[in-house]
Amino acid sequence: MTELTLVQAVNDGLRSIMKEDDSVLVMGEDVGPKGGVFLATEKLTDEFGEERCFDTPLSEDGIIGVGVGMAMNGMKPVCEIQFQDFIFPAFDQIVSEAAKIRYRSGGQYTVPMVIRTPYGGGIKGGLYHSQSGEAYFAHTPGLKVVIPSTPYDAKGLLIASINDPDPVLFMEPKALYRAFREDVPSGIYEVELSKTRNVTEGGDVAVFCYGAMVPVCTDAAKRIKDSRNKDVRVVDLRTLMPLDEESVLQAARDCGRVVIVHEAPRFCGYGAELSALIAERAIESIEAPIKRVAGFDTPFPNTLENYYMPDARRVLDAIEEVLDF
Amino acid sequence: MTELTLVQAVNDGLRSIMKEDDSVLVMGEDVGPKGGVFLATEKLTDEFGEERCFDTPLSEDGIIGVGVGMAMNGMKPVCEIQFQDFIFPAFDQIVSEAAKIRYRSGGQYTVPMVIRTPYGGGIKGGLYHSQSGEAYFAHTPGLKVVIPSTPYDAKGLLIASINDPDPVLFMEPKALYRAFREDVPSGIYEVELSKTRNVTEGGDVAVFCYGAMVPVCTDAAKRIKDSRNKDVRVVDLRTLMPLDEESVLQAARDCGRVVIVHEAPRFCGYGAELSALIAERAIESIEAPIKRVAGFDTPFPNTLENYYMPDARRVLDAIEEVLDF
Amino acid sequence: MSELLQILDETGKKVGKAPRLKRDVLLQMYRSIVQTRAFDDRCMKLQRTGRIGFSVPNLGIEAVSAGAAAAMDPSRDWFAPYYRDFAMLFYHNISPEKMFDNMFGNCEDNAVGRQMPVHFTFTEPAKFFSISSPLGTQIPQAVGMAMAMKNRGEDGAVLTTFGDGTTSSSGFHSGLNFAGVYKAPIVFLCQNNQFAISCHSDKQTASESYAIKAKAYGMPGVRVDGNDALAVYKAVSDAAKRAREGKGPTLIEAYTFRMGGHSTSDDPSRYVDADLIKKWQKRDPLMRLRNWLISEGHLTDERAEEIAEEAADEMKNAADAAHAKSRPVLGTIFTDVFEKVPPHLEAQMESCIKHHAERDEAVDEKGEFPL
Amino acid sequence: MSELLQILDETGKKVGKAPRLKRDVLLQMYRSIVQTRAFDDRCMKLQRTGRIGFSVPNLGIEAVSAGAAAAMDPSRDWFAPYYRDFAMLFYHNISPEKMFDNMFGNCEDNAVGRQMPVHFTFTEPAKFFSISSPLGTQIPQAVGMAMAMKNRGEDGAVLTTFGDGTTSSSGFHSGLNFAGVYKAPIVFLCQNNQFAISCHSDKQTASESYAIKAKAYGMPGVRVDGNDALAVYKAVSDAAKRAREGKGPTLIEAYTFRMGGHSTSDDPSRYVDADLIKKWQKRDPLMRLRNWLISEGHLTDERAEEIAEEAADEMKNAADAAHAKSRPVLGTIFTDVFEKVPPHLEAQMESCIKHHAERDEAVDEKGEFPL
Ligand SMILES: Cc1ncc(C[n+]2csc(CCOP(=O)(O)OP(=O)(O)O)c2C)c(N)n1
Ligand SMILES: Cc1ncc(C[n+]2csc(CCOP(=O)(O)OP(=O)(O)O)c2C)c(N)n1
Ligand SMILES: [Mg+2]
Ligand SMILES: [Mg+2]
Repeated sequence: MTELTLVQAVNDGLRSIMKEDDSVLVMGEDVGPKGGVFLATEKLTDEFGEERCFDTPLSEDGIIGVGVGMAMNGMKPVCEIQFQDFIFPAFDQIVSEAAKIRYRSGGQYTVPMVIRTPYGGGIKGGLYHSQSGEAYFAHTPGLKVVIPSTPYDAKGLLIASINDPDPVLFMEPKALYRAFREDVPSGIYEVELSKTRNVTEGGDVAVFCYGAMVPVCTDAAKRIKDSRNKDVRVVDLRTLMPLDEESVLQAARDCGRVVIVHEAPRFCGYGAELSALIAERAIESIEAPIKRVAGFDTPFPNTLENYYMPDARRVLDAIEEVLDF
Repeated sequence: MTELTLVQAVNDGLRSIMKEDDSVLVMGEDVGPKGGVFLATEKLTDEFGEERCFDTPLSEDGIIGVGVGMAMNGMKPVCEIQFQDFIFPAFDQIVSEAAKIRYRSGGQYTVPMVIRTPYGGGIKGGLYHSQSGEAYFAHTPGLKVVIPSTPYDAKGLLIASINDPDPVLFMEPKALYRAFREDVPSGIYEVELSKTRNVTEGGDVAVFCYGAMVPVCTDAAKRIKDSRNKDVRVVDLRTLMPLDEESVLQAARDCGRVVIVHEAPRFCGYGAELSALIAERAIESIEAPIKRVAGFDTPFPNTLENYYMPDARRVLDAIEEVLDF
Repeated sequence: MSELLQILDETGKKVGKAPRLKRDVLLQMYRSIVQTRAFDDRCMKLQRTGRIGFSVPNLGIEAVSAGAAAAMDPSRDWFAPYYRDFAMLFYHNISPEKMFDNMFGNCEDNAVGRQMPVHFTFTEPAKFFSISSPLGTQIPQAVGMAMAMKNRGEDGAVLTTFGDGTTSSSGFHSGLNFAGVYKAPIVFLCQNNQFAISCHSDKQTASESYAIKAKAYGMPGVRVDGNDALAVYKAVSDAAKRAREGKGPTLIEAYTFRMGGHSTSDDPSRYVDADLIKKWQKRDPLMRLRNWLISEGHLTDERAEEIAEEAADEMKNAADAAHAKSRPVLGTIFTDVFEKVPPHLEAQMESCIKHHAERDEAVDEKGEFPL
Repeated sequence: MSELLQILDETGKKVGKAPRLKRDVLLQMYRSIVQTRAFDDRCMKLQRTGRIGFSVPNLGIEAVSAGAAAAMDPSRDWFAPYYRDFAMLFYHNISPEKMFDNMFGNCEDNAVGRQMPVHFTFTEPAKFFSISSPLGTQIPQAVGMAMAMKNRGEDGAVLTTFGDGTTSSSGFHSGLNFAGVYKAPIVFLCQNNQFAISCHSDKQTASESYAIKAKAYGMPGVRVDGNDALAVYKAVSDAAKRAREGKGPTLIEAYTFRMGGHSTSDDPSRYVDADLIKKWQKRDPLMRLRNWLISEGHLTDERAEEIAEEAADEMKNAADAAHAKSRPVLGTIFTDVFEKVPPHLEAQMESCIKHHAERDEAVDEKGEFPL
């Protein structure tokens, strides 16, 4: 056990699995000697050599395309996209290829790869260093989407993702990279994919969230407990696709009141799916409008980012609204 | 007035606006002498010359990137992507660039361009000639998304899109290209963007749909009228972003029962947003689960495509379910 | 750079140094071209009678695929071909019936009826990676396959192919660039058949050739007569040797001409000059190889006729057998999305099967594929 | 191809044929380099004291931007630059205060505080197209701008710039390919500063130079000493002339070296050899131009000092003025998404403004940008 930040836990996860499994390798822009712009891959080249952790040309299309080919031929590549905002040149390789190769080849070829990428706001990065694109990917059959919110989960989910036989997009909330430390076991362990985690227990309001919104929601839950003695069940989704639908529905049914929180724009965001799922399968238990607290339907601004991103106060308002309905 | 099919109406719309406005030009793969693989651009090169309608290299990234540049410098390009499935290499140019240039330049540079592309199933095209990617784009602030379902609308919405000062993704339901004919006025006319159209009037169930699902839903509405004398309001959304939210909410409130239909996969599909919108702002009027009838959460199959795509029977079942709830 | 490697001239006369090849190999090359023609014929008939939706004529380009195939070794090499490469599969003894299973998308199709026709996928008897419709995507993937071989110290190489139009794609650029940097053991073979559907090469690029694009990636570029199977063989086998020796990738441009339409639904008379077709008819890759094989004593007219008849019968039988098979079962819509079917897909599968068991309304209509 | 166009040697001695340029132009070139250094200095101070989040040092590369700027004519030409091009803006009299408005993202920033620092956008006094973070996207866009000029029969040209790393992007490939096919009036200027953040050019491409990549697109490729403003001027002005004459595009590689970190947050000592820095210190583009200007009688040491002091004052004043301005108002989050604010954004704007009027909890924190 060591106390690690989330980004250190990612680094430790990579190191642990690379020690165990020769077929795991890391590639991307600046992941080599520099160790990545956030240091998620620090010292991996030193430790495992250039064959196992290497810098690539500046081409996301190439990083993913080459990664897909390696994965089909016995390797388990972990490809880094420096910022999620820069994943779009690789969109075709991800949604048309990685996600569909098992299907279109009847399982003859498969793509056990992981795409790691930091996402979300919190670093004054403006339009292009702040985005949260999870909905684009969760809408793509064949792709798994995983987002950790704690150091422990980051390492365990990452290892589970690398060991998974299908392509996984692993989105890391950069706002939490160094936000806090937590005890993280050394060596290999997995946190099972497609299982939500209840951050707080409660039966008055269900709050669904993931990534950097988890501490924001937990804060709001604490405040409503203090102010009105209401118990909020904060549910950290952890895996967005395939979603643990039963746990989501259960929480919605247990509480009857629902708030959904994410940084990405509201319109056609991931929250829409959660809401629709509940409106389709648990509406009889719902006692208030299903509220979404999300980024606005605009590009991500720079100077005003703290006014754009959902904060505890906005979440609190939504919780009060559904309580008072 | 002439009776035209939907694809002929597109062709006529392009011809009409090109005659009026020198700055409109058409570019894409095979749009020149061949007239496009669906003949949507037939004879435009003959009539307006190579400067106004021209073939491009096989690069969607280039087609859109170059189109964006032309649009910023006084032209109104209409770029064709041969199949919507092949738009993904241009995803970065669309979502990072076309959609965000007005915002990031404070309006100094703008992108009045249209991207035309056939989408959806119905031609036994398998995984890569059948997809419906509207949700990817509707989630992207700064981009408009328009889908016609009739020849009249196709021409009028296309001209409105070309005249619009912002980038518009104009998705054409290829299953309807030659499905029926309709009177289409000659010359220039516009169908206003962001206005839904009620295909049938009714107060028992609201069915929301667009593109090739409109005749499918209309058929289902007719059958339920015949079998149970229930009146379905089939709402053709026509513009998916910016959505005419008030009309959607009104229809949901008036009917109290809602079915949403699209070809794209259900999970995080466009229907999720409609459902979430209603669950957030009209839930007090809703008397049954909000049902979605959609493509399955798998890639698009070839041989079994008719089992994958929603048909009138599946829509009918959903209507009955919400009626009987 | 615009120099064109040729071994057999248009009449089949040797004008360059012929590679030393066993008779078996030469005849297999020849047979794979003949099989391709028979396959094409059969597909055209099936499409005209509405039994399949689509095929891509290979007429005129077969020597590219046949010559290249012969240069690779399926016991250690991988193939990442594109759709206009039938002879490559025949050369390596892919079963024609399995190919027709894909053309019909039936229950024995390796692609489980999920892909359009001509989107083959095989692992046996050779690794032919699943063909994708989005063009150029296989190029960086093939580089990844090759890098995996190199990473494990294997001596295999990868052959990937693509059309002239596809050199404009992002995959071409990223794939060749990565291959250059990492010296991946790979051969890039561009089938320059002068058209991308209706777009002539002039509209594709202003570069003086496709082979010269190799310069941008620090690898050798070779231009070869694509209607000359021996020349293609020679270029690909030299390149494969370089790859195996750790010297890195090669780009080969095989200059040829697509004699038919882009596909069975395309009418090339709208955009291809009739004179051009006439000119290229004289360069027929089949006759050229045949003449030379006969002149070398490897083949007789009689044996050639027999091979053609065998191929015609083989394709007819294979097509009939494939046609007789049923379509894939409904459940196959939901499998292979992930290794395990997750709960949400289980639920969708169940309701789909139930729905159609109750009332089979979905009709199988003929697919009229537009391009 | 690996030939390097040079006019001034490392000491500022003329070794090639100097272009005939007015004294004004030469001094403006010089001044823009000096201004860039002063701007860099100011930004470093502001970043170290937490007043701005980020900047990109231009030290060492300024002659590329200054020489190129002088070759273009803002009354008819457009610029689609990238972020490491400050001298280009100074040369064309972009207001330093407006540039600092962007560095602070304040209410007078042309980008309305929406972009990160160094993402400039201007239409006056010259068309400097809005810089984008996703690399290479401006390349095909610049081709489109140029094609629009050609379409209307104008005699303008476009200059677009990008780093060596960006030659690997999809935009480089599609942009140059389209420009070749349509003979677009454009100049592609690659600033080869040998690094893409920490990745050395060796890892970027195996091609023998960046200029040679022009061959892949049928256009001339020119390699020029990027620390020699006159040489860059010459290459760009020849290329612009070609473009205006309808002869099509040119790719220019300006070979230079990034003396500082990738950005104010980057520590290059992790990956750049100290000897390399020493070697390139001797090739300083500022001293080289200065020595020559003095030897030609265009400049004196005293005047040079004055220019440096003027620039330092100018940047301090501009930064102070920009720093004093308030941030953009809340409503600017919602404008410029579309020309008109649609109802759903009206509603979001209203609730956002109401929320924060009631309780301003969102705090402006310092941005610690990691790269
Ligand atoms: C990314 C992408 N864009 C467009 C298409 C549509 N399309 C199918 S084949 C083709 C032409 C390909 O030309 P080329 O690469 O020269 O191969 P050829 O068909 O001539 O053998 C096009 C444009 C596609 N499949 N993928
Ligand atoms: C598509 C994309 N991928 C990655 C990045 C992150 N990034 C920012 S600058 C940079 C290096 C650029 O190198 P180069 O083009 O040589 O320009 P230089 O910074 O050296 O001037 C990278 C990788 C980005 N901005 N866009
Ligand atoms: Mg071709
Ligand atoms: Mg660089």
